[in-house]
Amino acid sequence: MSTATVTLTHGPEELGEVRGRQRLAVLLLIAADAAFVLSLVFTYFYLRALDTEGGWIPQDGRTVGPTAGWVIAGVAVLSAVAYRWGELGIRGGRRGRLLAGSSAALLLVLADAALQTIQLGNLPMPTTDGAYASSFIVLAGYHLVHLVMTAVFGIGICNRARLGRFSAANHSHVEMVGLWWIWVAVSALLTAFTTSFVGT
Amino acid sequence: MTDTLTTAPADAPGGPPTVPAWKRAPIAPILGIFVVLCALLTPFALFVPAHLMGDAASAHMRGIESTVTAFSLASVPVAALVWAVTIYSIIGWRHRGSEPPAEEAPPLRGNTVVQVVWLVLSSVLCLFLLIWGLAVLRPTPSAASAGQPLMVEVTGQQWTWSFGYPDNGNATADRLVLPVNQPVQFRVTSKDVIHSFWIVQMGVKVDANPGETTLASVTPDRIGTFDIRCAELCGLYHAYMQTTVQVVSADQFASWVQAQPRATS
Amino acid sequence: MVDTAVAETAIGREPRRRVPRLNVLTGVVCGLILAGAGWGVSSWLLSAGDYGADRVVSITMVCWAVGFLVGVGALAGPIRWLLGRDLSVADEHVLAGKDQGVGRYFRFTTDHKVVGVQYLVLSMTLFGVGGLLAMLIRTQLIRPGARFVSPQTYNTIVGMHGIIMIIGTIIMVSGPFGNFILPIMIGARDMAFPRLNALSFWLICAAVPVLLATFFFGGIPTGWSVYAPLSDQAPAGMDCFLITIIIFAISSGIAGVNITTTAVKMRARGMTWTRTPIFVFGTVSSVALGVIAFPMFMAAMVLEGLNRTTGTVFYDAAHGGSAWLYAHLFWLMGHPEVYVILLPAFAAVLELTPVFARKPLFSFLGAVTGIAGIIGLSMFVWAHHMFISGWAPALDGPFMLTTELISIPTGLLILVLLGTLWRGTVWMRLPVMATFAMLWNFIIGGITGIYLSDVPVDQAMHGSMFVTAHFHFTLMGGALTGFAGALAYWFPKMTGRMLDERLGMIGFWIIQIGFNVTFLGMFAVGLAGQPRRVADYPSLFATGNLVSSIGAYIIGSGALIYLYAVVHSWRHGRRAPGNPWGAKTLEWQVPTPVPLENFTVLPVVTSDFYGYGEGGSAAPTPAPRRIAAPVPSGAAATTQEGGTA
Amino acid sequence: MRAFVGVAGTLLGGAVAVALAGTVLAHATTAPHQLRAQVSGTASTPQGELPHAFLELDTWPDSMAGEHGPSGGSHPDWVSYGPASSLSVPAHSLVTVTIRQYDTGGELNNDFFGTVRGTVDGTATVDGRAVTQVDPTEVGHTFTIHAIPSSQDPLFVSVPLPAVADDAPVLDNGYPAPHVITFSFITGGPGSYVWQCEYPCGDGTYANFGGPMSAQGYMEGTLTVG
Repeated sequence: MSTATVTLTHGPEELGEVRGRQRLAVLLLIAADAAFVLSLVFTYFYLRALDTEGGWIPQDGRTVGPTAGWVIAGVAVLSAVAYRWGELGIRGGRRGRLLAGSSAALLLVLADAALQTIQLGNLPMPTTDGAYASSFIVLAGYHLVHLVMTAVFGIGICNRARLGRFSAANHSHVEMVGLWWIWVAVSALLTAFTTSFVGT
Repeated sequence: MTDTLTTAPADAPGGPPTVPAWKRAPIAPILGIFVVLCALLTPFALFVPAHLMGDAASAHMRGIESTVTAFSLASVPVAALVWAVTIYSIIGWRHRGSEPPAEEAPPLRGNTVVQVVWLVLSSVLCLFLLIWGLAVLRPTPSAASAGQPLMVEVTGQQWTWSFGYPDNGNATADRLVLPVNQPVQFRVTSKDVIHSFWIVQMGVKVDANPGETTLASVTPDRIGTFDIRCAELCGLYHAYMQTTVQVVSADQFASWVQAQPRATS
Repeated sequence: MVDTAVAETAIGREPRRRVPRLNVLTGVVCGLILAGAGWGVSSWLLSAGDYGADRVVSITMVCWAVGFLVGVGALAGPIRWLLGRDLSVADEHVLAGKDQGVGRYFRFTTDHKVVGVQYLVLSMTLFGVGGLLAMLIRTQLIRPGARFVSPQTYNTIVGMHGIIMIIGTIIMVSGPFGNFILPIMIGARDMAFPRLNALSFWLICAAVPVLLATFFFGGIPTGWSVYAPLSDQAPAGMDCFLITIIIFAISSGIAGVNITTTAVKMRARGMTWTRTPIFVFGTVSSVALGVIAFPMFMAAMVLEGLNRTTGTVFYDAAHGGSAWLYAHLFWLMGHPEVYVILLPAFAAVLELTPVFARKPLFSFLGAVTGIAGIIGLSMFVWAHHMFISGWAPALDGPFMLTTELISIPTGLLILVLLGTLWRGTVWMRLPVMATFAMLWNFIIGGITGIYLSDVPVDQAMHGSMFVTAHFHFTLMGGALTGFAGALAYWFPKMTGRMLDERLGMIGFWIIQIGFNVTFLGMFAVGLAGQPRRVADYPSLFATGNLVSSIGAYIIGSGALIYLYAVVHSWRHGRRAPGNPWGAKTLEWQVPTPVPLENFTVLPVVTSDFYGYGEGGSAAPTPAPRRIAAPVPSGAAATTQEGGTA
Repeated sequence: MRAFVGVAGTLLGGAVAVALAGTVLAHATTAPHQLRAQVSGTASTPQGELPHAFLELDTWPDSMAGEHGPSGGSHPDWVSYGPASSLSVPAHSLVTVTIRQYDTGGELNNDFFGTVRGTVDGTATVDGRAVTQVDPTEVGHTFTIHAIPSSQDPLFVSVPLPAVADDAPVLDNGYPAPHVITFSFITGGPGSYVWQCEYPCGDGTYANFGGPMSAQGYMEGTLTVG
């Protein structure tokens, strides 16, 4: 036979193993989400490059400036930094710092979501006019979706941190959400970068 | 190609050592099946696809038909080899019964020579395909130097084609008429969804995209009536988005185009 | 990250209230209630607007899906994670369907074997519906001028046949066998994320009614590729289609992450990559490719949904959009997707051929290289679907090259099959028939694919029946045949009974004969110039279409016989021993039926599983060598609370 | 024996399933009745003395009139031809079609269809006046016959139907006073053709070609010559 039998105890799975699995899974999920985001970025640049029948910019020429996008991305990066600070805290066993960091990060995400909503609610151009408007809205809108998802994870982490579920030895969920948080910040930067290219 | 397979380690005693390897089973019978399959497939490859594709009405289409024939011929030995081994394995290596056979077969875990030869051969075939394809794709010099081509505007609209002759006083027509041996350039566009402008016997096919103008050119070289079909699903009456192209002499074309209604704009 | 793996502070708590006994019925009820609410509210608020009907239909369908998932209990885990009230070990056992009998197949059950069987039944149901639609297509096309159904209905049937078969074939191998067999094959107790596993299945269950609703909202006039801007014009059925694809893409993404993680991280001790069965390679590369590919498909559908419900203009050339954008996004997924379908089926055939040839897999490295080569190249060939779109004629040459290159790794896989058969002792049982049929069909499918990769030939063939015949030869003649073989091969392990070989053989070969008749006829009319997806055709193509239709009815008969063999054997078949084929992979070494957590004692692997006829190893014993002790109650529990140790 | 019965039963079940699904789908969309052209007398044409057939159609701005019943069927707000969309005309005849056009309109997206094509001497009569083309910015609908080129005789007829002015007087039936368009074409041998409108009148959908423009029984149908 090709297998040998050892009496491995039918016992607990090692924490490190489980953590490794979760890490790979989260990275794969991020890869899938990245494929989606990059499709939207591709959409933006492709339509901008084609400029079919000069229809990229809306007819009245009004567009969104890049500044707001960078501010929104900046808040997302700040929240990722705050979360990371909390995460490093729990690595040393400091539960209070995790709670503080993740709460701050959550608040920043909610603030970012508010900013993004305000931006989307006050667009200077109609959504049905020009490929630019459509491509911009879908990128900004998906950032909002990202923020909502992150807020849900953040609520879970804050709540569990409050209940004292994490310790220095056992905080894999904090790390996993941390990976996602970093990706959201990266994709916010990507969105801001993409939408900085307005004219053709 | 088959010979290389004989280099597989022959640890099972075959015939007497005096018999050369290729005469022993399984090489000889597989070679036999291979030859028979080649003999059957070669005429098929030579005649059937080209026959099914019908009589070409342009040099381009003839190029396509010879490409199909050439590719078919090139794939005959490949298919014959794979199928010869498959057929022989069904006949020669079979074991019936409800119990698994004993594990007496040689445990071949690979053979570097076979693999390398296989890879090299498939790469060579691939290269052949590429070079052939690029050669056919290359615009023929005669078409480029034949002077001003006849411009035809092709417009797809659900679910009919319409044609305009901007060089002939904006004549318009619901079917296409072309002078023989005259290079034609089609400027293809669509008023709504994607259609695909396909002149079957001339090997012309290009999508009609809304908001874009795509180009195709051909020199019809046979007088007759040929088919235009839409090759991209375009909604309810996609199946009915078909018309004909009539290739006529230059004189007939001139009098025909005179008689057509002019565009209103 | 919201999964079971570690219940971090399960210590010292009372076993909580059991997870409510939710099942598919409560799911349907809850889905219908929420859908009704969604419909009521949205038609009250939105139906007057510009995109009213599309908005109402979309919202209703999303509400149905969410309601169904809530009702079936899919969201219990994440919500309890949010609240910090993790599932207890007892809860996890209830979720895994411990001691629940047949009812567990109708619940949100996390046991990978249950999910595998659920997937099997689902994919066969989809084949039934898709096949029925195929019969209707061929009935319409029996003779020219036939007015069996109107062009409108016909277009919908064509599109629905396409998408149902695509979904069915995507899940047909990695669903049933990737879930049931793969974890046992690698020596694991379950998938890495059992709840995600169940979620991926129930998401498809939520999507299928949405897809079928397409028929009742005007259908789709577009075929399964739903090219824009035709899809902008379609009736509300298109909204159902888009929602289906979005849900399905999420499901495939989750399943892909789960299967990949399981195979990468949970292989038994000693199972190095060179000792990992080839089926694992095929399945994992397929689903991992899907993880990247399906989000692009989803993006294309999301953009289309926005066009239809909010008036964005992504694909509308009159406002700066582009129809080519859709084609890019679609085919960036669309071509990898055919390998997502093909590779697991091919790998299953590679897996079973050594067993029946009683020989090691010929060139394991070659097989892995072939799979890797296909995966690597598949992301760079999409534009061959756009050769004649006029998109960028200058790029035709490079894409012709990449497309033709993909025949090299594919050829390597063929060599592996041939080499494995070479001088073997081929045990003529039903599973190995798939090897022979595939070698026949796939050669035809592959060679005709080479024609289509050639730009000039594609100018004659693109959009014709030739293309239809070609991809049926690869996806049906190749992949579906592989599925039939895999089903026959693993049927004893999954159901505990032997598949009726006599009926199975009859059905299988009738399918193959009918299949070749059907699609060779279709090649003929395609070469002669019949466009695909047409409801009617000139009398020129009458003969070929008649032949195809006759062949289709032969396929239908064969498929029904095979189906009867499967269903009948499942209920009344001969009891299967643990290892009826004398195979060496791990799934055959556990008892049948497989106990809840597969292995009492986890195996350690010391060599690969293809050592047939090597080192004078004795004929494998049909019975597993290790007798699994009954699972001690509570012992299984310890896996779930690792963090507390 | 048992296996035989089982297989036979499964095959029968499959056949029944296909037949049922086919019947349901086929009946779901079949047009209710066919409008046959009335033959009365003969007419002298460029192709000699031929039987003369007459066909009367209407184009309505909604579906309340015509074949969908007084309630307008499932889409009462869709524009529609009437009284039927499944037409039948005799072979080798002169067919004179009279269309009462009750609908307003606008600009064609393809001027091509502003020209009368395929009729006898290329003209149509609009309210008693012979025309060869209609202002492409004021077209209500078109009546366009085409087909798969096959062994049957080719037939392409396209007649633009001018739009009714917005301020046209309203009749007792609630519709504006129509334009009456008459044209004649000559049929060849038996065959099956389709006809449709080429004016983008399916409001609200992409290129205005969805809805009634993409559903048989509204702005398109079949024409059987035989």
